[in-house]
Amino acid sequence: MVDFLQFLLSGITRGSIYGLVGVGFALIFRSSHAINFAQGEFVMIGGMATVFFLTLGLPLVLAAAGAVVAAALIGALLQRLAIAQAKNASVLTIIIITIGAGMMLRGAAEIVMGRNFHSYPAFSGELPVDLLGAKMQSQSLWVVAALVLVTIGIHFFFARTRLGKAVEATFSNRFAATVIGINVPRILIVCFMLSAAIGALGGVVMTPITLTHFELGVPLALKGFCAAIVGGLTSPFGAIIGGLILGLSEAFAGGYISPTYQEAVAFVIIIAMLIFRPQGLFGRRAVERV
Amino acid sequence: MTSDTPRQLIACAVLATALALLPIVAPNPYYLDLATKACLAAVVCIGLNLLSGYAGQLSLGHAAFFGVGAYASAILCAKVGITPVVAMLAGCLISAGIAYVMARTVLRLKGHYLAMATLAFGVIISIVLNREVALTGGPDGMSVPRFNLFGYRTTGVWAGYGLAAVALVLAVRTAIVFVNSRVGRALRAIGDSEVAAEGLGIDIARYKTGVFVISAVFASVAGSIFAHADRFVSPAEAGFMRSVEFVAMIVIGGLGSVAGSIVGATLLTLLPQLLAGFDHYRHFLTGLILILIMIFMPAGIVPTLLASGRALHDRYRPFGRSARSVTGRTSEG
Amino acid sequence: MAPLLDIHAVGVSFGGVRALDGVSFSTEAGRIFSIIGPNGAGKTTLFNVISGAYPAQQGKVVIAGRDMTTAPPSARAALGLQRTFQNLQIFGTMTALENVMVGGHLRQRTGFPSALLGLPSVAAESRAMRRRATELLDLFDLAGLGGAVAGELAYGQQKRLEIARALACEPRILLLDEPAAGLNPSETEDLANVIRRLAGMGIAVVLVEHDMRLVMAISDELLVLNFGRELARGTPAEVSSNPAVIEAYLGVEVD
Amino acid sequence: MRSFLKNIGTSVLAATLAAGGLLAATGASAQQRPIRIGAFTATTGGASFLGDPQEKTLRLYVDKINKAGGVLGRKLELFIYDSAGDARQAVTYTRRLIEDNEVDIIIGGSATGESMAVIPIVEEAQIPFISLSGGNVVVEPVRKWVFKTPGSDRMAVSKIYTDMKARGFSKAAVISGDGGFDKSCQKEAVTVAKTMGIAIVADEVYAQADTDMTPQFTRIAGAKPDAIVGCGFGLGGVITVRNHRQITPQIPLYFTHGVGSQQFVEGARGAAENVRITVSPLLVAEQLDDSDPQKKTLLEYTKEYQEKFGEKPAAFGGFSYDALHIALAAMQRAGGTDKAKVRDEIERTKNFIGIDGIFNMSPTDHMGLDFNTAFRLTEIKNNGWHLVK
Repeated sequence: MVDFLQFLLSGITRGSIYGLVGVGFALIFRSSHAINFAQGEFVMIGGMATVFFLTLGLPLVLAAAGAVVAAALIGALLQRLAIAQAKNASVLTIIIITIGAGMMLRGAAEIVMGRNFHSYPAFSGELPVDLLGAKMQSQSLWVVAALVLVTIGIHFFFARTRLGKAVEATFSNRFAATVIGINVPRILIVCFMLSAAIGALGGVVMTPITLTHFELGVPLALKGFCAAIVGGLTSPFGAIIGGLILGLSEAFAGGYISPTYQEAVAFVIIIAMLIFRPQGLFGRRAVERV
Repeated sequence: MTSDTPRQLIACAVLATALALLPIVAPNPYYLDLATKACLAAVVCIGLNLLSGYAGQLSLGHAAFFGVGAYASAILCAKVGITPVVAMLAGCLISAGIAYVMARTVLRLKGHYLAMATLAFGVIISIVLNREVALTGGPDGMSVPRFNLFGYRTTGVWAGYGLAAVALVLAVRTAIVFVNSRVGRALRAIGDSEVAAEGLGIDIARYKTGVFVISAVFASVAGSIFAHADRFVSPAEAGFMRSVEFVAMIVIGGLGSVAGSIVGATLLTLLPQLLAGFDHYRHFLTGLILILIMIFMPAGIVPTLLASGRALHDRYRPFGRSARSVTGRTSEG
Repeated sequence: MAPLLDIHAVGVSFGGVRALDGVSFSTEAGRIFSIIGPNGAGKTTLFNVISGAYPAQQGKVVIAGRDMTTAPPSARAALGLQRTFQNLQIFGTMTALENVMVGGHLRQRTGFPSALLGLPSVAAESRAMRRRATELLDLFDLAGLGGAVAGELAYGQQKRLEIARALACEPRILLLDEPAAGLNPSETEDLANVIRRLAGMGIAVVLVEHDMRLVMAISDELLVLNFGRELARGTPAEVSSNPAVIEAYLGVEVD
Repeated sequence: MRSFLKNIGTSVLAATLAAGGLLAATGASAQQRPIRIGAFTATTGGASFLGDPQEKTLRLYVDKINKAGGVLGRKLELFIYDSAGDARQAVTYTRRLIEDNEVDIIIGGSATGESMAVIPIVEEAQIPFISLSGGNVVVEPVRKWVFKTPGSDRMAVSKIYTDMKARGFSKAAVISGDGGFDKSCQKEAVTVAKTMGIAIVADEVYAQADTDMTPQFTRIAGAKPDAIVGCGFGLGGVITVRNHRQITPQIPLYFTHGVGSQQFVEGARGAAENVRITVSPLLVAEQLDDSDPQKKTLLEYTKEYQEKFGEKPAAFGGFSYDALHIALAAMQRAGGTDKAKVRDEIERTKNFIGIDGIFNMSPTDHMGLDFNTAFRLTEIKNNGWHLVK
């Protein structure tokens, strides 16, 4: 029973991390039908920039906020200076631009922060929290809290704000959105900023657990991308649920079956999903118009 | 790409001559090693380009087929003692079989499903190669015997280069003939408009499956040759990052262009060597170069250069051809 | 003998909206059959059901005596059914000639193995197809444009190219979706001649068209759709004198 | 094509020279050709925690030796490439070093796999190669041109089991990552246990990029071992000790030298307390007896590295220190850079006092470290390294 609880906690922690990484993929895919291969680097930047600001002597709250803002700005710059510059670019061209951007961000982190890993103390102390005999790092609660915050925030954004509704309209029909006066290029920038900021927020809260390193983004992005796929690729909520499903599956498969192939669990789930439910858990079936 | 087949076959002969002359002009075997790797990457890219550039499907796991070919050769030659050519064919069969099953499963669906399936499958293959230590040597990889043909043992970097060059010429020739055949035209039609292609009687799922299997076999052959050329294979060859690199090569060189595949493969094979002296700045510069190429040549290097060449040549045609979108919808009117 | 194309009581709904409801008709070789009706009446949906782009949820689609209700478009094409598209679906990155060559897909044989090996038969077949495609281009006033990238042709040329492509596999049934849209009167006149000639060759032409003058001039039979249902059917003369049609449609459309 | 390749060659060479800060050295043109040291390390990629300090150490000492006048009156010229731990790139760079840079010796291979990949090439080219990787397979069987400096995992694991038996433990659990470094250690941990009478009750693996190993530790807790052996490095090592502190703090944890750096202790943020680590004496240099022959070398290396890079050297940096100095000493004895002579002299290395231990090579032993000096058992106390005596 304690084991079960322990695996559950592990799964939730992992899942929340994957979810926080995955949301950004879904947001960008939703707005531009491109896979943003720099998403993992936004997460890395979140942790790295916090470390950087902390060494400048800023208090944690400011350092974290600074990191999120910095990432959002980088997201905007990526959209504006690179993606928007490639005129009439196909989706694949945009994907390669994001790959290039990911390398540049990795390279920038390598130049500024070196090749060592970095971390900072957990927000509420390093002592593990005891939960009915199972133990979790207190920082996991912060990760879960961030995920909840992002979920509520996204819901509010899409349901209540004009900007969110404009994003929705752009997703449904980019041409129609232009016709009714939505500034589509601005919407794309907003989506990149939003996914960069959410990724960075993930990075900020997970770094005390995962630590950070200039090459951390790549493996995280792969898992986050899987989370987004399981969630249907176009749905931010789907990505969050997808992340939790992956995290829990990994923890339970690793715990009860064998950790040897734990890493493969996410990908086996994707294949199973493609066979049985190809549109993802929350994806919409593409409607073909002739 | 017009269907001016003889002219393209002449280009093919020129390529073969250049590849044959390279060992004579190359200052030393290091350049042959690079040329070998560029040729093999180009073989993978030509196959991948048939899939992405012509049929409009994306694969994020093509390195896995390269890995299957490489390990099939490595394991069958080193542990079973099978002759390399047979091992290579076995690798092709395994790759083709996997590709066929995958395509049959997901290609009935429209959208990015092949990308997702290949991603998942590719990572699983690399994990298996990593974990099955007894068979594959695990993360440290395994050594591969020399290539031998009819009992004649080959030595050194020359042999690896020879095999790779022959494979590239064959791949180019095959791709050119293929693209300009009924099958190739059907695939390009699918890339442009699936609805219209289907209406003309083209069995889309069958054609996509066929081209996916072919592209897997191209990658597998390249992998087998690689195993003998380097005489060593490691799971990184099948990894996700390698798959992404192959996609980057064809997009940068030019989708739907055989020459683009070669240019992209060569460029991205040489780039790390060119930037090797820049130490900490290497990653940053590589990323910057990729972005700049994509901004200034969004259709890829070869199509962009061809288009500007044509624009100079023919003032009456103001627009170059734009890149195909990956889903292949070009809506007009 | 069974009719070449027999549509029997087909029905389709999109999310609760009846786009087609119990529509039936049949037509024969050499006849020009037109489907008219206001926007949203279900004309293009009917085309999509016939060509196989959507499955019919009710009813049957019988082509050349075979029930093809659930068959994919490629199987219907194999029985000699071809179509053009309202919003043009030419292969934009291929040349005009190649477009027509693809049109002859079903009349060629090369499969994957011989295409990969580059057997001499492959090139021979391509040459033969190129000759036929060139003839078709000539027939549609596209002579000399064979090497042009299809996406860069003028609109009217693209429309003609699409018909030429559809003819390349020698269809028995040809569905034309608003072929006159965007054409000027003299081009429309040429189009009328082309369609008459196609019928003369023994093709069953099925036409969806808004241009009433054209429809009335060339059709052997008309089907009027309204809200997904048959409103009237008959010769142009019968239909144009049908009070229901005049009230629902012609009264508004014809000047 | 030719001029194209030539351009590549020259531009790369120029970049390499500039980056190595070696253009200054070309002033002494009257002298003989510089001694060319070739190297490839995994400065990025999964094994970057091993390769980065190795690269820094090589640059540091090539510079330093050049300032002091070089070797045999000749300057050193360093050609160094980042293999990213990837066998394919290691092969290409090795060819480049041999054929294009025409180096006199090759040092490198942070990971066992990339070292194995280049062995056929160096054997064929007949050039001495000193590997920086831990796996025994690199020098077993002995190959004519291949040497290595790191102590082997077998020694490290034996040392751990000796201590465990002294503390009365008989059941061990192993936890390792899925990379080559971890795998090699894990294999030895399982094999050596049999001969030393230790029962392995759990053998858990995590993916190198994994962010959480609590399921593995939960399973280990269920197996009730007396102690846990960690085979990992870099981030995985830090997460391992942090999850150990979280789930099984009551079970003693041992680690091999993969975590032998001060960054590990800092990254663990307290979780490394009481962990016992077999590591080269580098991290406990001050605590060695003054009579210890290595003490002076260790303190010097620590000081010089820290002055240049602002951080304490990691244990792996010592591997390339040893490799470079063994190679240069051999060249000095050989009186030049004749490859066959240098190889013979490397094989004759006796009583070489290095960072990783005291080397005595022979035709049957191309590593030359002995069990007593190669690794020391240390324990983390108050975020510092303490020699267990």
